[in-house]
Amino acid sequence: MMIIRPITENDFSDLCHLAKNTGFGVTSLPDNPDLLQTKIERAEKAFNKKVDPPHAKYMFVLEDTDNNKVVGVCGIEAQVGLDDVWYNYRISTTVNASTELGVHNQTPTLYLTNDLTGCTEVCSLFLDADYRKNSNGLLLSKSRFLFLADFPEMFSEKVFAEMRGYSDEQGHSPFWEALGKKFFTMEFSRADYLTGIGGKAFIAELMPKYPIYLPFLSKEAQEVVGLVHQNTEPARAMLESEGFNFNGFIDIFDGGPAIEAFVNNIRAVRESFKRHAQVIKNPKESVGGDKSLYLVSNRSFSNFRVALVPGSSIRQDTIDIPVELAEQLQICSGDVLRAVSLRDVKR
Amino acid sequence: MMIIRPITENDFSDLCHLAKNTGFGVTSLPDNPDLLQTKIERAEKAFNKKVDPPHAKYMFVLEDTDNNKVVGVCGIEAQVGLDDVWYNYRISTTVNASTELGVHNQTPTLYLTNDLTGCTEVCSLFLDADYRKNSNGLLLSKSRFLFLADFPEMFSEKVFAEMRGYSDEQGHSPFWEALGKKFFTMEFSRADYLTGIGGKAFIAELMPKYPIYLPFLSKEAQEVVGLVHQNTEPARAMLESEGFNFNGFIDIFDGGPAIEAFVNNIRAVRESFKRHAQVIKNPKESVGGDKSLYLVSNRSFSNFRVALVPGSSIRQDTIDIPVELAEQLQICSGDVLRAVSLRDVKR
Amino acid sequence: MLIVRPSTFSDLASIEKLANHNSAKISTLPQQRDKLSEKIDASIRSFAGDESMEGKEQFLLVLENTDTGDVLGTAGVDRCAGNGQPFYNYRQDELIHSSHQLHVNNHIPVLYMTHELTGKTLFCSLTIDTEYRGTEYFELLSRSRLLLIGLFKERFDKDIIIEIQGVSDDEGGYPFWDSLGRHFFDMDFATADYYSGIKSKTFIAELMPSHPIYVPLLTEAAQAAIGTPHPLAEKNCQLLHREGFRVGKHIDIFDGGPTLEAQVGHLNTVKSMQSKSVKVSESTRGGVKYLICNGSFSDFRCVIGQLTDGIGDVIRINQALAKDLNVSESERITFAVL
Amino acid sequence: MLIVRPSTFSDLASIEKLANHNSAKISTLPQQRDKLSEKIDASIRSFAGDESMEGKEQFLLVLENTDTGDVLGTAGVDRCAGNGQPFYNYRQDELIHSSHQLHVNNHIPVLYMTHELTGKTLFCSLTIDTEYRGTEYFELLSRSRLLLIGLFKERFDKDIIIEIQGVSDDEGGYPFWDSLGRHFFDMDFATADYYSGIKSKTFIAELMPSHPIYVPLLTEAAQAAIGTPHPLAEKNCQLLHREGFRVGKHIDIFDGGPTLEAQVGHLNTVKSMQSKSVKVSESTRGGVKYLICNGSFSDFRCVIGQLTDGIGDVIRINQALAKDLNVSESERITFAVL
Repeated sequence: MMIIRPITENDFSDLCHLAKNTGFGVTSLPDNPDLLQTKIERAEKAFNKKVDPPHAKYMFVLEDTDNNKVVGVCGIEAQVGLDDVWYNYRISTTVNASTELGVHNQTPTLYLTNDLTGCTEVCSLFLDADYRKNSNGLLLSKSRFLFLADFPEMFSEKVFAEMRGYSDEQGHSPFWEALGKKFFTMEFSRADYLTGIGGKAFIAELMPKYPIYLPFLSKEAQEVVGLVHQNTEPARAMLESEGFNFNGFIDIFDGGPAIEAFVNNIRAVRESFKRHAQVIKNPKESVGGDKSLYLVSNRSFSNFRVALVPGSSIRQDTIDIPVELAEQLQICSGDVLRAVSLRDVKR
Repeated sequence: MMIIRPITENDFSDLCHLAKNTGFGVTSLPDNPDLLQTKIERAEKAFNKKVDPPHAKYMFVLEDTDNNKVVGVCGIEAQVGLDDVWYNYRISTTVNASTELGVHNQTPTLYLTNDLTGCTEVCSLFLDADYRKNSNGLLLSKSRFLFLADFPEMFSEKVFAEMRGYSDEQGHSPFWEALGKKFFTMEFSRADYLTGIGGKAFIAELMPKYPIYLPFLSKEAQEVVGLVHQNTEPARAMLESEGFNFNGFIDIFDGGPAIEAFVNNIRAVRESFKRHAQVIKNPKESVGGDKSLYLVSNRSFSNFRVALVPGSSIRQDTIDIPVELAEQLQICSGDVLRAVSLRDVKR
Repeated sequence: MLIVRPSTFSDLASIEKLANHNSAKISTLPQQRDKLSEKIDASIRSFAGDESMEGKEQFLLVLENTDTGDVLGTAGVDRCAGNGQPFYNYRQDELIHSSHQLHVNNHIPVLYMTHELTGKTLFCSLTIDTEYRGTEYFELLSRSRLLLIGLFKERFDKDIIIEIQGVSDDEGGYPFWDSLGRHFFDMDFATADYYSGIKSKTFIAELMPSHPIYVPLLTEAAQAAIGTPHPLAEKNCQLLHREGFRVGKHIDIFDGGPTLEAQVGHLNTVKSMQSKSVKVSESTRGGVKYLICNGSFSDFRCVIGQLTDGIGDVIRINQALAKDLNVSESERITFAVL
Repeated sequence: MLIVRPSTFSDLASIEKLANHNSAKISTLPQQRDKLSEKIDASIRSFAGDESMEGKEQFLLVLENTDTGDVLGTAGVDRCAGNGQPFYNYRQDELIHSSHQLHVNNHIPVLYMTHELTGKTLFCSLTIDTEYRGTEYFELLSRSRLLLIGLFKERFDKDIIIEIQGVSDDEGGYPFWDSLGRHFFDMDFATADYYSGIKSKTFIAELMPSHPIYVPLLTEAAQAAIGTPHPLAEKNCQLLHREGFRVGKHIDIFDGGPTLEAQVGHLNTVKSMQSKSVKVSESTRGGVKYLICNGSFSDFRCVIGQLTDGIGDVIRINQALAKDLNVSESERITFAVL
C-alpha cells in the first residue's frame, strides 16, 4: 500500500539512498548526508510546530507500506526568501512607440526581483525510478495540495514551483552562457552546485542589478527563456493541469520557469471536499481503473496521511475506507476526510 | 426580458443617455457623443471581423426587450497597448538582507511597466441605476466570460480589469498627491480627464522611469495602494469570486488595482458547458430563485446573445428554452448553447 | 582666394550638393533641402543677433572660393548643445560587483543615458569638398571656429564639445547601432539617422530605453566601436587633439563615436591668437602662414595669409588680404599660426 | 608646545577619550577601541612604508601637547578612498522629463549611487579637543595634512576629497538618513553608523538599494540636508574653502553631507609653501606665524612657529623649534603662512 506521510528521522538512510540516485541537475536533493539530516530535522520541527509557520519547511515521503520502504519525497516551503534572499528574473515588457515613426516595439526585459519572497514553494519532488507507475507520481505530487487545502493559514495565498531550465546534452545552459557567465567567470555546473548548497544569494551579488533587455542575449538564450528541461516536461504538464501558469518568473541562472497559482485556484484545492469516513471490511473491487482514483487525506497536521482510493469509494455522504487503509491513515469511521479526484475529470 | 447583444449604431442615443449618468470617475464612458460614436463604430467593425483580432474592441449592451431600451453596457478589449502604450506600476519586492546586521527588510517597490501589453481587458461596465437589481449586473458583467469561452482564439490567455482606485469624498487621491503630482503640476482630475480621452501615454512621459521605493510615499498613499474606490468594491468582489486575483499591477495615477486571471481559470469559463437547446412552449415556473440562475449564450460571434434561465431548465442532455427567449437568442431546437451557473454554487 | 564667412541663402544649392556627397554622410550636416534652409536661416538670424535665437544661436560658416563663388565646405557652431532641447549621450561608467565571500571585485562597464552636456557649445556640421580634405583649407575651415569663439567668448559657453562620427562596417552598417538602438527601433542606422535629421536627435533619444546598458552584453563589434572615431574623422580628431581637445566619458547614442571636450581658454588657437591694428601696405611679401580673421561678428571673415609679425600693435597686410577680410586701415585683425 | 606627529600605540587611550567625546560624533574617527587600535597600527605601517599597506596607506596624525604628553586631536589621510574596497557616495544629478505636447521640460533631481571617487586621497578622522576648537591649533592640525601631501605628492593621489558631516536635527536624528537609508535598514542613524564603524561603510553601502533616488520624494528636511554641512563642521569647511576646496556633486549616503574636492596642486598651502635650509640660532625673535614641518616622512613633525623669511635658501630657527621639529643644522624645513 502506498501512503504519504511526514518524514521522520528513521527515514534518513532511505533518503540518502534516494539522493544517490537523483543524478545531475536535481539540486533540491543533494547527495550530502549532513544536508539531508538537516532537512529532516527542519521538517520534523515544522510538523511539530516548533518553528514559526512562515519559516517552516515541510517534507513528505511516499512509503511502500508492504516493505516499509521510502520510495519518494516531496516538500513544501511555507514562505521562501525569509531567511535568505530569493532571486528571480521577471520577464517584463518594454514598449517603444512613436506613431510619427511608425514604431511600436515590444522588448522583453528581465528585471532582477525578489518578488516571490513570502510565497509558498512546492519543491524537492523525487520518486524512485522503480515506482514511476501506478499514479505514484501524481499521488506524491498532489498530496501537497490537500495539505495546502487543509491548512491554508500556514501558507501564502500564492504557491509556485521552480522548474529546471533547458540545457543541452552536454549540460550547457545557453541562458547561462549568454548572461550569468559574462558577469562572473564560473562554469554553470559550479554555479548550480553553489545554488544547491544554499549559496544562491551571494552568487546573486555578482549578477547585474539593472534590467536586461532580452535582445542583448544570444538567439539561443532568448529561445530557452521559460523553457523547461525535457525531463521536467511531465512535471510541468501536471502542474499546469492543476491550474499553475507561467507568469514571467524565471531562474536567474538557467532561465527555467517558476510556475505559479493562487492556492484557491488550484484544481485539487478548489474541487476538494470534506466527507465522513466509513471504515469497511470488504471493499468492492475498484472499477474504472486509474481514471477514477481519488486522493484522500486524514486532515491531520502532524500526522498528515494521504492515500489513493477508487472512485467507487466516494459515496453521497461518506467515503468507504478499507480497514487496512484506515489503519495507515490513522482514522476511524466518522472522522472527516478531505478528498479530490486525482485527475481533472473534465480534461 | 433582459438580453445581452453586440452594440449597434441604433444604440447611439441610448448610449449617450447612459453616459450622461455615469458621474465623476467613470472615465471609460465619457459624456462625449463624438467619442461614443467612435466607440460604437469600432465595436461594429470588431464584431464584423473588419479589424485585425488583436486590435478589436468589443462592446456589448444589455437590452430590456420589453421596451427596446439599452440599459447597460460593457466591453472587452482584445489586446491592450497595441495602438498606444499601456502603463501600470507593478508592485515588486526589494529585499535587503544581512545576517551579520540582523537585517531582513522587504521594501515594496513600484516599477513602471508595460507588462499588461497584449492582455485582454474587460472594461467599460455601466448599468442604469434603475436596473441594478434582479442579477442584471451579474448578467451584464459575466456574459463576457461566455464570449471569452466561446472564442478564446480571439483573445489573450490572460484577462484583466482595471479598478478605480481610492479617493476621498472630495475626490482627492492620496496616491496621486504623493507621487504623480510631484512630477508634474496638474490636478488629479485633469490627469484623470486626459487619461479618459486617451492621453495616458503622453502623460506617462512625465512620470518617473526608475523604480519607486514605496516607503518614500506618504503613509496615506502607501495605505491606498491596490485599494479600490468604495463604489467599485462590489465589482471587485464579483471578479474575485470568478477567480480574478490582484497580482501587483496598479494604476499609475490613483494606485487602483488591475485584477487578473488566466482565461482558463475563470470560473464561468472553466465550469461552462455546451448542451443542445430544446425550445419549449410552456416553461415550468422557475424554482430556486436567483441562486440557481444560469447564463446561456448562443455561441454566435457577430450575433452574440446571452440571457438568464432558471436552473430547472438545465436538463441532462438539453437546455429548455422558452419560445420567446429562443427568438431573442436567435436559436432553434438542437443548436448548441453554452451555459454556466451565474454564481459559484460552492461559495 | 578661399575664405570662411557666414552662410547665406544663396549658398543653399552648393551646400545641398556637399551634404549629399558620399563622404559627407559622416557629418552632422542635414541632407534635406528644407532642413538645410532652416539651418541657414537660423545662422543668419544668429549672426544678426535676432532675439528669436537668443541663447540658442546656431552659426553656420562656409568655405567659399571667391573666384568661382562655389561653397567648398561648412562648419557649424551651436551656442547651446540641444538647441533648447535636452542633448543626449551615453556616459561611460562602471559598476563594481563585489562578493566578499568569493573575494571578487568585478568592474562592469555600463552606459548611462545622460543629458549633462546640454547647453555646452557644440561644434557640428563640418564637411568639406573631397578635393580639399588634405589641404590647409580643411584646417582653415575647422579652426576658423576657434577664432570666432576666441574673439567673442561671451557669446559662447566656456566648454566646447564635438561629437566625432563613429565607425561603420564594410557594408555601411553601424555595429554600435546594430547591437543597441536597433533592437528598440527595428530600423537600420540610415533610417534612424534620417528620422534624427527630420525630427531631432532628442526625439529619437527619448524613445531609447531608460535603463543603463551593460557593455559586456553588446556584440564584440559594438564594444570595439565605443569611443572609436570613423576613419574619415581621424584627420579632424588629430587637429582637435593638437588644439587641446580631449576624449571625454561621453559617446554618441547612435554610433558610439567619441565626444571631444575642451575649455575655450585652454585651446591652443585661443591661447596663442593675437589682435593687432591693420596697416594696409603693398610692400608685404612672404612671412609665416597664419589664420587671420577680421574683428566683425556679423560679417566674420577668416582666411589663410602670410604675415610678418613685429613687436608693436600694428601689422602690415596687403590690399588683397584687406579686401578678403573686409577690413580697412587701423581696424583690427586677429591671427594665429597655421 | 603643541606638535603634530604620526600616531603611536601609546596614544590609544587619549584618542579613545577624544573619539568618545560628544562633539567627535561628527568625525569619521571610529569609537571602538579595537578599531582605533587597528587604525593606529595601519598608520604606523603606512608611515614605515610597510608593503602590506602599499597603495592603500592610511595615515593618522595626532596633535600632542609635548609638555603633558596628552593627545588633543587627530587628523587622518587615506591614500586611497575606500582603502581597497569601493568607496560609495550619492552623485547629485538630474533627469529631464519632457512632454513635447504639453511643452513641459521638468528637471528632476536624482541621486545615483556611485563609487567614482574610489581611489582618490581622502582626508578623514579630524577631531580636536573642544577647548582647542577655536584656536590656531585647529588650523595646525587640519592643514598639517596639506604640508604632508604637498611635500610627498608622489605618495598621494592628485585629487583630494573630504566628506563633511551632514546635518542632524534637535533630537540627534539625521533627516537624510531618516528619509532614505532608514527605510531599508530599519535602524536609526547611530546604529547604522556603529555598524559602518565596526564593519565598513562599503558593507552598508552595498546593502542600499541600487536604483536612483528621486529627490522630490524625500522629506523636505532630507532635501534641505542634501549637501549641507553640520554646524560643527562649518569652521573646517571655511578653512577648506579658503584652501581652494570646492563642493562637488557627491554627498554622503548616510547623512547627505557634502564632499569637498580639490587637486593637490591647486591648494593654497601647497602652492605657497617653501622649503629652506635650517640655521639654528638663538637670536630669532618675533616674525610672522607659519605652519612649519620637517622634511621627514616617517618622522613627520609640524608645528606653528614664528619665522623671519629672507631671500636666500637659509632660514633661522631657534633651538626649541629645531627640537620640536627634530631637525638639525642644514636640514630642510617647509613652511606656509598660518
